[in-house]
Amino acid sequence: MRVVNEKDPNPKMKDNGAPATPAPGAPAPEPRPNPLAHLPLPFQAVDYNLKGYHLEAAVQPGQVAVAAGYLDSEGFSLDTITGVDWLAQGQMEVVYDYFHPTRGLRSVVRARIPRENPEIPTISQVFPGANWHERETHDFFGIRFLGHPDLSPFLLPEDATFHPLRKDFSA
Amino acid sequence: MDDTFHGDLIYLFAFALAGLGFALGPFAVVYLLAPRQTRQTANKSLQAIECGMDPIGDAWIRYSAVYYLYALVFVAFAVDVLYLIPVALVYNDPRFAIQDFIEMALFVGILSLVIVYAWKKGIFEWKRNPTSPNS
Amino acid sequence: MIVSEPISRSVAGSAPNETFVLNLGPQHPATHGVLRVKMTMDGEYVVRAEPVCGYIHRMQEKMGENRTYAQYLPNTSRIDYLSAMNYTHGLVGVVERAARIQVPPRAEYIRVITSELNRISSHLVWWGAFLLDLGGFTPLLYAFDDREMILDLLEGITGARLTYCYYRFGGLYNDVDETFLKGARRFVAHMRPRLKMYRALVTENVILRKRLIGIGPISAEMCRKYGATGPVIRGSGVSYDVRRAEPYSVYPELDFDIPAYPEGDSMARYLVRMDEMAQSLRIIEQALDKLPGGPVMAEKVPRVLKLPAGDYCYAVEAARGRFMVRVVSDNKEIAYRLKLRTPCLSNLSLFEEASQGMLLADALALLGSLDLVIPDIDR
Amino acid sequence: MEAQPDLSQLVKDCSPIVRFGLLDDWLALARANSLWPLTFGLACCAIEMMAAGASRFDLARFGAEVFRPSPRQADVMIVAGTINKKMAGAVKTLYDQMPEPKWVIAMGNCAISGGPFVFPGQYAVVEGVDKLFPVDVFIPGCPPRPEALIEGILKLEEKLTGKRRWPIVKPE
Repeated sequence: MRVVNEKDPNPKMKDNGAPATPAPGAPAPEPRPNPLAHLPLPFQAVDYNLKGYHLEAAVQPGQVAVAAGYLDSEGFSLDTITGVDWLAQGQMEVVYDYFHPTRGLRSVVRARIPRENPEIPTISQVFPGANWHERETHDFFGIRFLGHPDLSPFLLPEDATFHPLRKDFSA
Repeated sequence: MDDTFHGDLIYLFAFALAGLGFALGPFAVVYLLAPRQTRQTANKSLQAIECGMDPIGDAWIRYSAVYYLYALVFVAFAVDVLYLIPVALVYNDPRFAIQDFIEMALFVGILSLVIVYAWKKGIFEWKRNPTSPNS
Repeated sequence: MIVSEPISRSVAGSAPNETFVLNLGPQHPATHGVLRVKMTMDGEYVVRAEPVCGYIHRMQEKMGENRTYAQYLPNTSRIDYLSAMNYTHGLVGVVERAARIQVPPRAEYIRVITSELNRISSHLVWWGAFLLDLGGFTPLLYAFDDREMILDLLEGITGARLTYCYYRFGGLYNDVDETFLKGARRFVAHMRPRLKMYRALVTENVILRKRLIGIGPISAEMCRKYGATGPVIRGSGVSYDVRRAEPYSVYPELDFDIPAYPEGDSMARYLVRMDEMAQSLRIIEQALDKLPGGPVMAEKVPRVLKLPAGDYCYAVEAARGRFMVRVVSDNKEIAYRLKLRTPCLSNLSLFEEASQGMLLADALALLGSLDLVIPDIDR
Repeated sequence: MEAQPDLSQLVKDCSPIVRFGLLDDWLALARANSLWPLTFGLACCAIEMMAAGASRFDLARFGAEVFRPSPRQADVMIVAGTINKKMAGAVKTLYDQMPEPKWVIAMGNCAISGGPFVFPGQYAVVEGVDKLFPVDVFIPGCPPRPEALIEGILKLEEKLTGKRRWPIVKPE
């Protein structure tokens, strides 16, 4: 199934707090060969010395599991899943970090979901290690991972219903 | 015959009393000297120790028979040692040293057949019951 | 001899044994902290071991969002308090990378020396505690005896025994003195024969080899699927080490190799850590020889650091594996989001799959060989 | 924060029926010299507790090196680390399951008052273990040095026997 590389519907937030992916027009550093060019994912090379990872792809929330499948077949390992609550834009961002145990590559897949009912498909069937990361992100942000085997609180008490890392959380 | 009989009777009675004293004595001392109750915050004082958590499920279930046989091997050797102690007192006649040694070796030999039986039965390897969930 | 098929079938008849749930609970000597594992057992065999975490969750990431980067420095040494230097190096690294601060070479070398000393002291605590799990009490006393030498060295320059807050953005809190340098050389000279003695005392002990060889096999594929790093992945044959994969600080200028064992069992992870201690001694020695002069603090580092908008990562090879700090900043002096990728969470996540069908005692040997620090999991 | 536990029912008198003056002193002396701590290491302070039990600082000199995993065999609960709300139930259970006479040492700032993890809007840390049950000795520090833990145990012995048998080291 080919991931259509159409433009990310929500406008690229360049002004405040947006992930400053180097816009194609900007004086991008010398074009490095994109080692994952053969993957049908919109990977862009990133300045490692500034950002700490080599490749970055902003994908649709629906294609997160597909991206994970491609990276799994490529030999990547899941580093971590980070939730970010962009309260100002009414969006939540889920950032998937991958590292490659043998080739030392670092790639990032990020997806943005609306803040009202934050839902995103799970990747725990591709990477079992993602099970706990997703439970933790659900704990802290309330992002529901569709198809996750057991979304019960991971770090918070069993009966916890609050999501502490949301920007509008008050104890 | 009379007085030695009475003497033995008193001796026996005193010995039984001492035994009883040793058995019930600590209970009395503890009841009098120990603090009456423990301070509690969640009155879980009498709960089974489960690393701070509430035990899950009931302990009265059917678990593997190997535990029972493991305990049996221990009991066999406990009895073995129990008999060896009086034997050492009785068999101390130097004239029959070899014969006593052979008898004891025979006794211990028969009892150590338990190990052979247990080994063959796979008790020491904690063999699982083949019909258990995912053996 | 009619004694052939196992007793359990002939005695137990047809009905299967019921499983019972055992709480390897928060307060347990083998969990080195407050990890709870719900073990569903069939007799002595583990049917399913489900770790339950969160009993020491201390809101490290929430605190990252309400204090400035400098105020957050002490927190980093309380996430994994056994390799506090490496964790502080993570946060300091991400801020220096984002704010493009140039760290003077002397500071970089001292950071490497102190990080490697901290790695050895962490491996010593693991070694003592792991053998405590397997029933040997004496090695703990040897390990803590040697570790006290390291703590004295680090206390001399940082003032703390465990939770150092020694690195600053752009350099160090203060320079090392002569006693530290002489003490470090004396420690390296002292530790090498000790490692040989540990090998004779413990590694070649037949009981330990029987308890560890072939126990808890973890394949490289399982490590990759769960994101395990550090001695766990190096014990499964993949020599992935952040110091080589994503070189940072002055590690490229130092010559050391990454021990890796292909077997993937608890013994392989044990040997990886023992060899790593020897490698760390080599690194310390080289770093002491190459230690340049000059300042230990970059010149004009702004007191209040505002990182340009965007997200930045910095990965560090801590004693237990890959520790990564991901900062999302929005031009303010307080991080918008601070994510801590900790190795123990991923290393523990494969325990459920790796420990199925094992004996309980072997499952504990596997748990000990993963070398977990629980606040590292719960953050 | 859940409702304050009413500590009143906690402090009722558990003293035994029969009390001999001299015997009680001897009992107190015996108990003071064989305080068996419960292995209850939670976080960073646990490592310093292990260091105190190990070869250099050696709690064995004061009879306290026998770390008992089971609460039934422990006299003193050294709370070494942060108590968070998910763990509070387990801590109370362990405290209940310890037989009387029992004492509690709160080791480290986290056990005394939540330590560095207290900030407005914190949702997970119990701010001090004395909110759960009475504490006998507080040892400040983050983490406190092993010498401080030893001083804490000596302070507890002083509380038991009423007099201090070890010299007090004055920081010069």
